[in-house]
Amino acid sequence: MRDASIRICGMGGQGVIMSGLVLGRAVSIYEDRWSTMIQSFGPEARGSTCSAQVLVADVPIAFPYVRRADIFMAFSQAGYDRYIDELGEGGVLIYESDLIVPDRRVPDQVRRIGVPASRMVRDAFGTAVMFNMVMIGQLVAATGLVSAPAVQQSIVTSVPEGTTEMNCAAFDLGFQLRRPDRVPDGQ
Amino acid sequence: MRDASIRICGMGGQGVIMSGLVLGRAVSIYEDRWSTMIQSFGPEARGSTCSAQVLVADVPIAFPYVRRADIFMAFSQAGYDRYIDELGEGGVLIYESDLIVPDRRVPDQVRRIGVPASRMVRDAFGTAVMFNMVMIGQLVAATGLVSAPAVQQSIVTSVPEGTTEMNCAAFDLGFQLRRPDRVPDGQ
Amino acid sequence: MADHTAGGGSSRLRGYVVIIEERCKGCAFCQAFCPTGALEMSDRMNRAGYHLPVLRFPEKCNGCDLCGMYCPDFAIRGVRNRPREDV
Amino acid sequence: MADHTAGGGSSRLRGYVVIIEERCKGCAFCQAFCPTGALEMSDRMNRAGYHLPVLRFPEKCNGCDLCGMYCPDFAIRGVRNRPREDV
Amino acid sequence: MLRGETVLRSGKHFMDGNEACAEGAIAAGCRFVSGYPITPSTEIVEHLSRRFPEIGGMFLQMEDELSASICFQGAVWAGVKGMTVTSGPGFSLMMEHIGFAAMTETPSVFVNVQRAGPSTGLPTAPAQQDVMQARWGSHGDYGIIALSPASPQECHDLIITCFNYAETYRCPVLFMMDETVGHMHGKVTIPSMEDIHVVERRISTRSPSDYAPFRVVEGDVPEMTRAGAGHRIHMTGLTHDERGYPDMTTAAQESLVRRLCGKVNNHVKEISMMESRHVEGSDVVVISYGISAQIAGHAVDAVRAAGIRAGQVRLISLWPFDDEAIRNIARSTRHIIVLEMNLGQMVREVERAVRGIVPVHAVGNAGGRVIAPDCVVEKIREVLR
Amino acid sequence: MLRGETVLRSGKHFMDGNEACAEGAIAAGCRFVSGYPITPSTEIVEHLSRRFPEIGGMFLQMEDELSASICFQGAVWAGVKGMTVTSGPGFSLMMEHIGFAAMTETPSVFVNVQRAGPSTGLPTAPAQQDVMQARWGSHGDYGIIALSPASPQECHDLIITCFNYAETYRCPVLFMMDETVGHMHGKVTIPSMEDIHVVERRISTRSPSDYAPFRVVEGDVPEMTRAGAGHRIHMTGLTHDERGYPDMTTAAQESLVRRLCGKVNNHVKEISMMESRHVEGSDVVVISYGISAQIAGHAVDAVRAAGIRAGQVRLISLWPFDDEAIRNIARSTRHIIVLEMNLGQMVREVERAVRGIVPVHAVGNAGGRVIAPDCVVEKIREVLR
Amino acid sequence: MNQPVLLSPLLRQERMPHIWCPGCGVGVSLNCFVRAVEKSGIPQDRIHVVSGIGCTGRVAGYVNVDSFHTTHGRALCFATGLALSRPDSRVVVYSGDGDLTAIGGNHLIHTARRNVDMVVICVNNFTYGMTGGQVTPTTPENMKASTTPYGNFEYTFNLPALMEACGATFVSRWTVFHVRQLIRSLEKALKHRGFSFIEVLSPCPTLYMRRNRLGNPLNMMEQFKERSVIRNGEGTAGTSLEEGADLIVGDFIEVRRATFKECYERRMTEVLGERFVPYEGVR
Amino acid sequence: MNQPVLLSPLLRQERMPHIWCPGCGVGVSLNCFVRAVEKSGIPQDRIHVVSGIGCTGRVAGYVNVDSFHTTHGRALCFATGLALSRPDSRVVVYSGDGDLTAIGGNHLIHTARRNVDMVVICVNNFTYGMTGGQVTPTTPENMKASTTPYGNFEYTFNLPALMEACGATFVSRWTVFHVRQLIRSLEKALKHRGFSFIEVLSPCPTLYMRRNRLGNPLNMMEQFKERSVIRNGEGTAGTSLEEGADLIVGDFIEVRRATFKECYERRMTEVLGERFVPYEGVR
Ligand SMILES: Cc1ncc(C[n+]2csc(CCOP(=O)(O)OP(=O)(O)O)c2C)c(N)n1
Ligand SMILES: Cc1ncc(C[n+]2csc(CCOP(=O)(O)OP(=O)(O)O)c2C)c(N)n1
Ligand code: SF4
Ligand code: SF4
Ligand code: SF4
Ligand code: SF4
Ligand code: SF4
Ligand code: SF4
Ligand SMILES: [Mg+2]
Ligand SMILES: [Mg+2]
Repeated sequence: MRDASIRICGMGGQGVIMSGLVLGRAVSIYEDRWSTMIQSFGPEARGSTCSAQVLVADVPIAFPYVRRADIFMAFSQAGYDRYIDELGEGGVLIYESDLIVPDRRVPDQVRRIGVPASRMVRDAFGTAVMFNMVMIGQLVAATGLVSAPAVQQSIVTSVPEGTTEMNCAAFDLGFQLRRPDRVPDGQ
Repeated sequence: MRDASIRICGMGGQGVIMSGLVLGRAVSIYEDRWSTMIQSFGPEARGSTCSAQVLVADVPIAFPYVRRADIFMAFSQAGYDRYIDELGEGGVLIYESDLIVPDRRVPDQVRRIGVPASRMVRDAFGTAVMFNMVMIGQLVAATGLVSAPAVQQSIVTSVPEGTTEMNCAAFDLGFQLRRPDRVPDGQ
Repeated sequence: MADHTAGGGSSRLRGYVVIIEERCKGCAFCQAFCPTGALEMSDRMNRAGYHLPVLRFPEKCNGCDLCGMYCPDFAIRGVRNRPREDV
Repeated sequence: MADHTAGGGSSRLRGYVVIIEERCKGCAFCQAFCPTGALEMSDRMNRAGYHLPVLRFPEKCNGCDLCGMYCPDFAIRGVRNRPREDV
Repeated sequence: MLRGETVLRSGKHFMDGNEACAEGAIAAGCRFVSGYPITPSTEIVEHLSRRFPEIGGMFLQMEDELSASICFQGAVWAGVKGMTVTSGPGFSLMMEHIGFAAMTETPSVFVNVQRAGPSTGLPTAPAQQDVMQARWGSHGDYGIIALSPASPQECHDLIITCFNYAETYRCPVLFMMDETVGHMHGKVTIPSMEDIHVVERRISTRSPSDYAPFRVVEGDVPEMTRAGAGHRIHMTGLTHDERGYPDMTTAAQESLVRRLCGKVNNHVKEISMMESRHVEGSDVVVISYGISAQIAGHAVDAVRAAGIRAGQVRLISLWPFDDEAIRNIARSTRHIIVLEMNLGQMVREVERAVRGIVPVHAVGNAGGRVIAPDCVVEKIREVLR
Repeated sequence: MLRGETVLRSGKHFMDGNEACAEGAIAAGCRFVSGYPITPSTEIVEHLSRRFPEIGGMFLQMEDELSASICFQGAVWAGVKGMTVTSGPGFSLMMEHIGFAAMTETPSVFVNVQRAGPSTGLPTAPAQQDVMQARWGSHGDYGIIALSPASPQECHDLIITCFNYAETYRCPVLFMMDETVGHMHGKVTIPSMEDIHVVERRISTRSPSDYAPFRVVEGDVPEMTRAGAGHRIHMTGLTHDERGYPDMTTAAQESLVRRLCGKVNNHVKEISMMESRHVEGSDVVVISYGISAQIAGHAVDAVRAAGIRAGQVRLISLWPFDDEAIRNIARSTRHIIVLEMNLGQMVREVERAVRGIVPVHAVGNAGGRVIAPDCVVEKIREVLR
Repeated sequence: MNQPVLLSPLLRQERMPHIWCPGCGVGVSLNCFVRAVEKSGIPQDRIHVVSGIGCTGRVAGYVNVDSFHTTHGRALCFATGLALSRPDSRVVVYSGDGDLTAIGGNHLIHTARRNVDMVVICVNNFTYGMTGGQVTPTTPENMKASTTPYGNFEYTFNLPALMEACGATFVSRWTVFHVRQLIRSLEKALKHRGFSFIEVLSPCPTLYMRRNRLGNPLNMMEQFKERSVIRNGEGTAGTSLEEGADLIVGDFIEVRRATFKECYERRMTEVLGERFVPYEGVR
Repeated sequence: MNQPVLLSPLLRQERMPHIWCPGCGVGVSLNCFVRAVEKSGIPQDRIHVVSGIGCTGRVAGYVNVDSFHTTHGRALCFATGLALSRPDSRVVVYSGDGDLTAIGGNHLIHTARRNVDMVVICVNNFTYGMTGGQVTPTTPENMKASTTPYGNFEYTFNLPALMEACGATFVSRWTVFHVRQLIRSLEKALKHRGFSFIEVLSPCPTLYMRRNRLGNPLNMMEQFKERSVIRNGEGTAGTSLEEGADLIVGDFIEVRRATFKECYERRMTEVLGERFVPYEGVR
């Protein structure tokens, strides 16, 4: 998958925007293809769900909005609830499997990839903050949207100084993950 | 003369606007005809010449500006200088004869009526403030533009309380003045 | 609306608290400023994912409602068991 | 531009004034605040019709220039005749 | 608060447009004015500062135009009729609060006695340069009504209409005077109270549970309330639902903002006012407004006397703009001339409405003085040549 | 103050339009920004508050938009390039100072990242509702230039053009972004200094006796100076003569204000920028600008794929408006659709310019979200039905 | 009533939970305000709340009284028109430090000068909350904000002193730690005739505290507790909030002076006598 | 030079006579200002004057230095941008009481708070002169103005006290009777580093005095002379201009505190060290 519309959604503070940035920057700069990222601010200023729309293509992108998502990465149940209907048939759903329970709204032919990312980072690093990188790692591994080295470079230029190493490690954790909580397609 | 375009001009503080008000009000209210008065503010805010344009007619007035004055009442030399060219042939020039020296710019066939109004009020009342009323008195006497009773009523409703009597007396002084410093017409 | 009360009605206790769980945002002000140390932040979460306070030591609560005064979210209230002191 | 000076040059006198008559607006500040009473408001008017000050008592003027400091119109100035004191 | 005859100065007067405007506001029931001095509008508030204490009204001179343009809105929500008064630079400072009044549906009257701009310009000279600003000066889409008086009498009469429109449509109504009408004295007849049509504030009598301050029950204008009436309302400049609560959805935005624009723009026929004469079958029609319309009238009379078939249209309302009426005029003539004391503002609306049916010509200046009738006569002759 | 390469972040970036705008301003030589926080523009000044101390620039957070919109003008008269940044409500508060900049011919850039209004509206949502305000929001007649970027890259590139226009025409230049381009990340390539065309301030080298700050020597734009250059100039928002002294005559008003408008409006061809494709011989042309133009492009591609002869025009400059170019487009097609995120603003200009040659249709909304390409496709099909 | 405050009719219960972040002091201040209103005995329909724009400005949307959420900085102006026109109502302006002292600074000093009869509650969280944590005229020296990433370098206002210089007749400062005192102070202000100004220091954990690594909301509450010194009735000299110094709180000023309206009526009666018809707005 | 002041190169001689009325104090203040500038030794091209709108605001048009006549109330904002960008120039804001304290009040308190290095001369003639004599925040109680025909009923600002509360580092009040002191004070202010505020009480014979039947300009000068009490260096407590009281004049405050720019540079140097590139504007 080299062209895709991606929706990322979660709570404020979960690193939704950073995820979009890392992906978009990897594509735009480190693969010199094209990408856009639009973050939608919640209706109220404070503490609400937040989402990002990332488009990836080999040509410049005219219309920067997700109309039908090819990939939906959900970090929270509320985010899942809000955007699941946007996911297209045959798309990919990547979700935090400890926080979200996919239901019958998942369209046909969708690959469901559950990742217990928070648990994984807590086990590995003793903190929950890098869990978005685990999710991205698995997204990249599962879809081939962008190359892992490009993403790693992107992480280096995107995350705060001093956290690079851990973020990269978290990405690897996700990328290497062999057995995500995968549910057979089309169920 | 029942219809006329009148220009009144002098220094701030000489009662130019009050003169226009008294005339306009006399015509509009006490003769129930039509009149407009436009005061022009000097270009700078302070201490400059100030002028009024009064139009008088038997019908409503569409265009409230003097285009060619029928009557020009001048209170100061600067005012005279500024507006004398606007006076039409066959018009009437009424001027404070102690302050103004009419020159050759006065058009043909103009009646020139010089009134030593400041001197007159000083002699009569020991103050110079009502001198505009003397001028109006003579204007009314000389042109018949509006009836004297109408003007007197207008004075009563226009001037500050407590000064009515003196203003009326000054008007009378001007109205009764038999020998203004009149120069033969057309000279 | 009161999702959770503790100690209410029991005449042996001087006071109790009323909590509207869905409003709580887990700031712990109530617990921190309870003069008797009656409250504790629990592991229990509400739907929004915030940890809730509980009246861990009902016998300590005197119903002074300081917890209620500090709550930014109108989620908790202390009540005295002797009604005449109820404000 | 100095339309009018009085006492200038005469070494017997301690000071004199310079007046730019066309600027004067006849406020009389110069006269009122001259510490020696050297000035007087005259009947003479400038073109704008303002009464002008005159150095009525040249012998009183010490050129202190207080008149000049009070003049709102930059129309008058006091000058000392001893040049070393001239500011 | 005194009402009715006791406060009116019924009868004939010789007064200027500013004073007439102040008296008209009194007649309309306006009892609270917040303002900030600025030439050439100040006489209006000066007059009111004298009159109000005798009739139970209040004038408040605020610290600036920002405060002046919202202070009276507080009084309006208390149940009083209010307005503010300004000129060019002050009008520019009021733009945010015109939008606020539109969004909160506050019946509000803004008087702008236009002077020549831009910026400080010629503070004592007339212009008609703020008429596009009246329509577009605040950010966002919103609807306003703007009227333009051509004489002192009309300053009196039309400001009453402004207040009536404000009550009827719950929107900002802009009274676009100009320095000339403001400072021009003329005969002004103030009728007696029973001859003046005043739309009184209608305070909803619904019970609190049955009332929502932005719910439309009939037509497209909600019923008004006032502070202390028991409705316990909320209002906000944010996009809101019927109850006035913030509603940050595009659905709320669509329905609210479309209604705010629609309640004005869909009622052009009820709101719009114009006077026309000799239009049918004419060779040229001069469209104008405010003091310029007086000049246009003068010029049209002059050329008609010379046998030219000229007609005249005087816009009394400027906004909402009656496209259809203007297009009909275009269909009845061969040329349209728009006369205004600016470098081309309402003429653009006329051009737009006319859709090329006939040529549209502009006569204007940069403000500072009224245009001489000769210029108009000259233009009429030129276009017919 | 550092200049040139040392300050530029040349190379490829993935950044949003706000950041790109800030970087573009730096590239254009802007070193003084006064602002006041407001969503969704704040990131621009946040970025600059971080960047400026490292490159010899200064960001000043003022107490309000009134001060923000004139503080930088003081810096401009000191010889520095400056700008202010805001959104809707703040833009409304800046209107007086846009007029002041126009009157005093201060090279000045005002950035408005448009959000949905009126009033506080939807503070975090996009709109294109302030485009008429950009032209008409201040009182009086005056001229401005307004540009509208459609992508983060263009936020960077066009803000440089804004500064260049400001220097060239000595007038306010309004950069009309919208929340979507402001908050949208995309690839932004920052060229190296030698590939960026920057118009530097030209300070007159004339001797003080030979110089007047508002005298036109060549063309219609006077030579600029700066405080301390020895010219001992005066400037004022009042109507003034060439030396900048107040001149309260209508002659001065005519010549000054006509020049202020003319130096912009008479140079439409030099200033105006638009992109068009597939216009000649089309059945329908969609005219749009800013983020809406991206949508229009998407829709046009879609219908062309379905065999419909649709064309597209993207306005890059909004003001001055190029009537003639639009009229020519009308002559090359059968229908015009104007797409914008408002309830009909630039469409009025198009209507006016088109003079009824072809029907002009509007697609818009009340702001708050971009319009779906489907709506445009639908409209295209509808008008061709 | 069994559950005052929680289910107080003074709150728009249907809008709860509110939008403020966990541990945000605005909520605590509102809690105190509701209690003060209840204690004051002012009938619910005789109290009106006017806010500007900001996190604090959202208070107007949660109080179940006639409430007005106006424009940024201008709440006091709207409130002036409202208060003069509803003389039998109590008008409260409830807004943030940025709203009231930055963009609204002019109205603050003038409304205080006029001694317009109203209560102004200024929640000072040292930042612009709603727009993402920019510097305000009250941000302490060296503290970071989104527009002062290298730390604030401006001097701050001492708001009570500023208000005293303008003639405000009731001036206090409390923190949201001082809930009992704050309730009492607000109650006094509600009963005071004239212009009352209450500064309420308040944590903004999400922006101000996080950006400055000040820990969790409780940490700031503890700071408030430890650093504060109560000083009632002694004016505002020495009450500045400079770094390191004690945090002086208290009811600093409480004097009775004719209100704006009283001054107006007194003057008009003096000059016009019987001819004066007072402005009553709507009663 | 033989005729300083009268023919001073600091005046735009070709524009004389100026527009101010006979006996207007604005002219006296300008006279003193020109003398102070001459004494200060500041080169003519290193001094810039910024005015707002009003009779006093016209000063900018008469001083033969780079001069800027801005918008009503905003001179301080323009001056801030100018002063920061021309660090080697002295920027003077010269404007009226209405301009600086009514519409401009917010900028006054904030510019003082920031201690921006500039001199502010506020000619207080107790009225809006240019627009015909309306009431201002400094019009004394009971005095008439065109918008208070029955006498002013508002309290007034004590401007020096307000400035002190905001942190102004040089604060004086003089009248145009005190020409020598005013010249000295202005000279000091021109040499002071930081925000200086000088209130100059001044007669407006045409509007304020005439409307209140206060006689001719000299009468007010005599009032100034008789009622004034000089009090230097003792702060602003007790300096209010209330009816009947002494008219306290003097150089009330003179302290040195880091200016806005110094604060900025200090902070940036602390945090950024070598990476900091100071803003120099144009030198
Ligand atoms: C005219 C205008 N300028 C700017 C804004 C953006 N704005 C909204 S809230 C706010 C600051 C609020 O800060 P504060 O008053 O301290 O309230 P807080 O959020 O901290 O409670 C700003 C700048 C606006 N809405 N309107
Ligand atoms: C925005 C704006 N509002 C109002 C005015 C009108 N105006 C011009 S000068 C002035 C008052 C000047 O008073 P002050 O500052 O005291 O100066 P003075 O004339 O007394 O010296 C006013 C209100 C204006 N020009 N611009
Ligand atoms: S104070 Fe309130 S919000 Fe905070 S933890 Fe206790 S109940 Fe929850
Ligand atoms: S009511 Fe008082 S004692 Fe009981 S939990 Fe609350 S604070 Fe503690
Ligand atoms: S110089 Fe001094 S003494 Fe001479 S006239 Fe002037 S004030 Fe009087
Ligand atoms: S002080 Fe100046 S203006 Fe006044 S009278 Fe003397 S010279 Fe004339
Ligand atoms: S951002 Fe700060 S002030 Fe706003 S709600 Fe959150 S904690 Fe409170
Ligand atoms: S009106 Fe007053 S302030 Fe203005 S110039 Fe005349 S006297 Fe001076
Ligand atoms: Mg705040
Ligand atoms: Mg003044």
